Amino acid sequence: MKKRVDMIVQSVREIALDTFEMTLQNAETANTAKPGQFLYLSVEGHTLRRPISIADADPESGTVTILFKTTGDGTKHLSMFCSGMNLDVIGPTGNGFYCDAGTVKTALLIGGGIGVPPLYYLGKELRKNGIGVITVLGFQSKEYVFYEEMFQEFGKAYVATNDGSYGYQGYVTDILDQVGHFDHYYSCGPISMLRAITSKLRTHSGSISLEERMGCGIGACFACVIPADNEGGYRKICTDGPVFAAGEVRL
Amino acid sequence: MKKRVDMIVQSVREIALDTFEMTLQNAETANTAKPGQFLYLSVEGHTLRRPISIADADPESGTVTILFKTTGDGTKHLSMFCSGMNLDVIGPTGNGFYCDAGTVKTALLIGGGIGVPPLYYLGKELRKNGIGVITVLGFQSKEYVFYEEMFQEFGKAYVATNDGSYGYQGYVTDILDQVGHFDHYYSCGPISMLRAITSKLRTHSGSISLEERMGCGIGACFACVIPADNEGGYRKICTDGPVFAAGEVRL
Amino acid sequence: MIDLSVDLPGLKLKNPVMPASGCFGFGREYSEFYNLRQLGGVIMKAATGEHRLGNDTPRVAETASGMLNAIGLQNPGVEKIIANEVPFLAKYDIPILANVAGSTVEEYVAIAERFNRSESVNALELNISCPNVKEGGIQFGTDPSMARDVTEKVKAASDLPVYVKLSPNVSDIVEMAKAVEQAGADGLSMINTLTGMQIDLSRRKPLLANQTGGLSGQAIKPIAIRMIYEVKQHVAIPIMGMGGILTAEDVLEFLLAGASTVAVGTANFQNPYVCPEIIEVLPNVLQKYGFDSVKAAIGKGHEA
Amino acid sequence: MIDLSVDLPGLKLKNPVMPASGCFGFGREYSEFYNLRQLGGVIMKAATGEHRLGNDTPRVAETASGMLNAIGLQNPGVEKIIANEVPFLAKYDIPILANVAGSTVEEYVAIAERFNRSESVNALELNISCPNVKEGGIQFGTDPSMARDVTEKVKAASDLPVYVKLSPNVSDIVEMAKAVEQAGADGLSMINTLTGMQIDLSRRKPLLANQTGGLSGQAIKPIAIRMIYEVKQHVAIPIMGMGGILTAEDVLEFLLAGASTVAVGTANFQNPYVCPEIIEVLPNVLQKYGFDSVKAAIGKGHEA
Ligand SMILES: Cc1cc2nc3c(=O)[nH]c(=O)nc-3n(C[C@H](O)[C@H](O)[C@H](O)COP(=O)(O)OP(=O)(O)OC[C@H]3O[C@@H](n4cnc5c(N)ncnc54)[C@H](O)[C@@H]3O)c2cc1C
Ligand SMILES: Cc1cc2nc3c(=O)[nH]c(=O)nc-3n(C[C@H](O)[C@H](O)[C@H](O)COP(=O)(O)OP(=O)(O)OC[C@H]3O[C@@H](n4cnc5c(N)ncnc54)[C@H](O)[C@@H]3O)c2cc1C
Ligand SMILES: Cc1cc2nc3c(=O)[nH]c(=O)nc-3n(C[C@H](O)[C@H](O)[C@H](O)COP(=O)(O)O)c2cc1C
Ligand SMILES: Cc1cc2nc3c(=O)[nH]c(=O)nc-3n(C[C@H](O)[C@H](O)[C@H](O)COP(=O)(O)O)c2cc1C
Ligand code: FES
Ligand code: FES
Repeated sequence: MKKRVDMIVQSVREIALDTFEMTLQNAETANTAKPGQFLYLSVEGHTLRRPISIADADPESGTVTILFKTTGDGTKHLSMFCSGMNLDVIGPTGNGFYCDAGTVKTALLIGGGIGVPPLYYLGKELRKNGIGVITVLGFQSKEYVFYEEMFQEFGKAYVATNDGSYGYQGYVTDILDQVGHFDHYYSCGPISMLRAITSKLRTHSGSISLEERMGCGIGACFACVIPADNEGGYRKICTDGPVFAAGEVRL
Repeated sequence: MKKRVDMIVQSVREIALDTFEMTLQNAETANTAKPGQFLYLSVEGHTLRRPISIADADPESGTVTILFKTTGDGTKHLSMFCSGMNLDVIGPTGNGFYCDAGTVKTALLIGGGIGVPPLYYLGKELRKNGIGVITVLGFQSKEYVFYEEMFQEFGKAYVATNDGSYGYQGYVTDILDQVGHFDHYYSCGPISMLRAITSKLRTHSGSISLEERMGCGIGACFACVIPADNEGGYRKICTDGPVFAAGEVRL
Repeated sequence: MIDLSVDLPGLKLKNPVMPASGCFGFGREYSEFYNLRQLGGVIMKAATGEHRLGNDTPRVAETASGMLNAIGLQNPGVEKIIANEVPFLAKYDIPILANVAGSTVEEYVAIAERFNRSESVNALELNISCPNVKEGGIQFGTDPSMARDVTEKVKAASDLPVYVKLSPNVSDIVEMAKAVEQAGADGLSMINTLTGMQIDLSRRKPLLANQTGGLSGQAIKPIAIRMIYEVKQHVAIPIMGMGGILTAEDVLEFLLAGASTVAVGTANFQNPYVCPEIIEVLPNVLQKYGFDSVKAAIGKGHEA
Repeated sequence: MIDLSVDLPGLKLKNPVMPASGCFGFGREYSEFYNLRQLGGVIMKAATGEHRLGNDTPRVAETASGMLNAIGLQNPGVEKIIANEVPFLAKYDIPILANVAGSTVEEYVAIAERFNRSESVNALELNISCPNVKEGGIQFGTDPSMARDVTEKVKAASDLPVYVKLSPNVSDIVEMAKAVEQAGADGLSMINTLTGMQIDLSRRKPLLANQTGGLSGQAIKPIAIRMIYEVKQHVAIPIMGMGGILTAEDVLEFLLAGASTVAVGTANFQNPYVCPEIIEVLPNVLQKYGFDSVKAAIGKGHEA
């Protein structure tokens, strides 16, 4: 049986411009969450829940970490939550990142902006399984950069900013030629970035995580579909995704 | 210039069943509030503000006290406010209770249920001006009784409950014959009670405080009118009232 | 004991609460949250004659106390629904309503015939009010003579009771209700969504790919209540009420307005357990307001 | 410098924000909160030929993100408005629009003539859409030929520019808009309230004494935006937009949809300073979304 769970806010802090890290207490969720999955959060006064990726899960402390950017009213509201407050959550929802430790020896993580968070939890799990991790992160500008050092713990990490105010100047795609060999790439970020990456890395095997506006968040309403070449002609991002094999869906 | 002010919640406590007393900090309001006036409170998530009478005001501590019954979502929400929180208020609004200390030597206060609060502040001011105060209070039942001892400080106070679980069994009107002489009565409570009182005390001079659903709360929208025999044919409860001379409006 | 049961043409409901069409898929996803057997019944996502892919995304937007949707009737088509979805729902032994949507009268008739021949469907909800498809749908819902025509032909083609789902996007809802009653409808279902739009300030164009979408949720409840209240005074057939229901108090408000049963749509997205939770507290709410059964409350908001 | 000015027939507005009719009385009460000179203009409470007492109370109810009202056009009548209210507003040197409501075409014409002869009124807003009066009002707003007729006769009787205020309670808003444009309307004002109802569970009857009321506030914004967007594609005359505006972002959404100016209604009750506050931040909001003037944003939500 699926469940709606209550998670207790443990901490909220701004880790970069308009970017917040929130730690949530719930042992069951912390135990079952897989990298790539998301939480579907209810925010009072809002009709629709908000999907936010799981950025980390720690079964030991029974906590789950999420990172979000305050782009609208719902996330602004979330950023003002205080520790001890309750969050009504559906999740962990969606599938996780694909990983065959047999074939993947070195993984390339490519994150853009607020698409970076799920890759952190993924990187941690990959390293746990002995897989090498190279990271390429892209941000708008210096103020938005976060988690760089934490990715460096996994292995080499490149950072680019659109305006060159930090790291390489340019897009993540400009760096891809420098990263050396990898067996599989994992990417999450704006759709334009994913289009550029899947086209540039056409010959590589990869997984991408997608976003779409959601209604139910559990597969019932058909709000979050994306065209695909499977029998039905579409996939649902909330339940078939948010992670897809590159090429599985039409971006 | 009228103003919208921020008042800081100082305390909230349940003083009788579903009945809350809230103390609010705002020096200016505490200095200017007159008995009979009300605050027009904004409650997040609600389109319309809530009118709540001023039950007490203390210029020294700069606080205003309100009492409210949790009859719906807005007042329930209010009851969950914590000290330190901010309340967006228009007020003090409306006129106050009429009192000519020249002619009024003894006043009779008649309150029903959650109509009792404004009479407390009134009684305090009357006593301050050396006017004698007799009180008759009516409540549904024992659990709803509040402020009895505080009215007793003003003078004789009678309490009736509909079900007889406390004090006299019956309605406030049943007690009116026992109270002795008074020069003016002041009443606030359910419309049915006010109808009974104004009819029973037809030959006395009196003031009544009325309730009606409000839009603007400041006299602009014509939501809160009550028929009257003046030129226009109506009065507005929010600005011409909430206090009227008995007989001034048609109940 | 508070009696929650309601008897409608073709539908014996143990309680009046069903999920609304399009907000519950074909039940599979919500069956992972609770046992669907608790429901009064279930109304399936719209069925069209053939597989439909629906509109482009974004398909939903949030509004104050509501949402817009422009799914565009995505569904696998009536055959696949009968083959793959109905048997799943049939296991729960609750009345099943099939929501029927077409672009032409012929398509409506064909779908109705097909459901008529299937085993487990108990009634049809004729969706003549979907605002989110380019052709068909909405015209049937705003033109009384078209509504009458499609209702008559569907009635003639199927033995199943037919509940016609009315659009609120009309000048005169009573005229529409009377037209379909005269055409033989067994009941009414109201209301569908109101056509709305949200503009994306950054992209300077409508947020939804379809431009417009259907407004649902609490925001529209006063409109639903008004329409049901008006229609109840002019038609004899029962009304399935919907539009912004979130609580058992809302359900009672719909009953008082004149609905005999209700459907819950958007609220499922906020709280997947909303239907069973409403069903659980409904007896208390009825009792609190002096009713000993659902039947006793129907239409009681109309003064003598 | 962001240019907030807008020029409409008969109205030179320094900014596009006005209080909506009926939500601001005749300005006196709000003038105690701020200097009305800041406003783009002001739309007065409806005027009828004679003094009207309006409906019984309760006249308002709260709904999710909105409210219902059934004031019933209470007003002192056109003569007293001209004698007592217009001079007060005229002091502020801002355009004054008179909202005109009648039960018959003759009453509309008589009121329009009267305002025409008065000094300080700059334009008429023809309220053919008030849902809260038993006779008149709403029929003019739902029947295109009646709307055309009253618009033509008012135009003939008065030199003031006429903005016809449309009702959203119609199947086809474009048809209504075209009808009044053809009849000579100088502009449109949209939308008025949607007819709704709330039932009082305890008293088992509609909460409002008038039974139904007009739904306003944020809840209706998506409907207003949709209707303005649709109408903008079919008429050439300017649109005054309203319905659920609370913020400067909302104003921009209305401009993008096709409104040339806006009115703020219900939000005044929540925040008496809402109009000047919106006017203050509007330049920043325009700039943030890449516009250097209000004029530049009008209609920009329509893709090429
Ligand atoms: C699977 C998934 C994982 C995500 N993970 C993260 C994350 O880890 N951190 C993060 O900051 N953001 C994440 N997002 C995006 C996040 O959901 C939106 O930024 C957020 O919903 C915006 O809400 P709001 O109230 O601030 O904005 P508003 O614009 O006020 O939201 C209005 C409506 O649009 C929806 N919406 C707006 N933007 C998006 C979007 N990009 N994707 C989906 N729905 C949207 C909202 O959910 C809401 O229903 C994720 C989205 C998806 C689909
Ligand atoms: C001048 C005045 C003074 C008042 N003083 C007090 C007081 O001191 N203590 C107290 O408990 N109550 C007082 N009331 C009543 C109080 O305003 C309502 O109980 C309260 O607004 C209910 O809000 P709600 O959200 O709990 O109820 P809901 O039913 O959810 O409210 C819905 C809407 O109806 C309005 N409403 C509901 N009941 C009333 C009512 N009786 N009078 C006016 N509007 C109403 C609300 O303001 C709101 O707009 C006073 C009313 C007026 C007019
Ligand atoms: C996402 C979504 C999809 C819908 N799909 C359908 C549909 O396929 N057929 C239909 O008749 N109504 C459909 N509706 C309308 C609902 O059944 C219901 O009439 C409406 O949403 C009002 O109820 P609510 O406010 O409880 O959601 C849909 C509504 C939503 C929100
Ligand atoms: C209390 C109230 C009274 C109103 N009176 C009038 C009126 O007299 N004439 C009119 O044309 N519109 C009237 N309206 C409608 C508003 O002018 C406006 O069109 C509508 O409320 C939508 O805007 P809003 O959502 O910003 O309130 C009234 C609205 C309210 C809430
Ligand atoms: S959000 Fe409903 S199907 Fe994905
Ligand atoms: S509430 Fe608007 S006039 Fe009294």
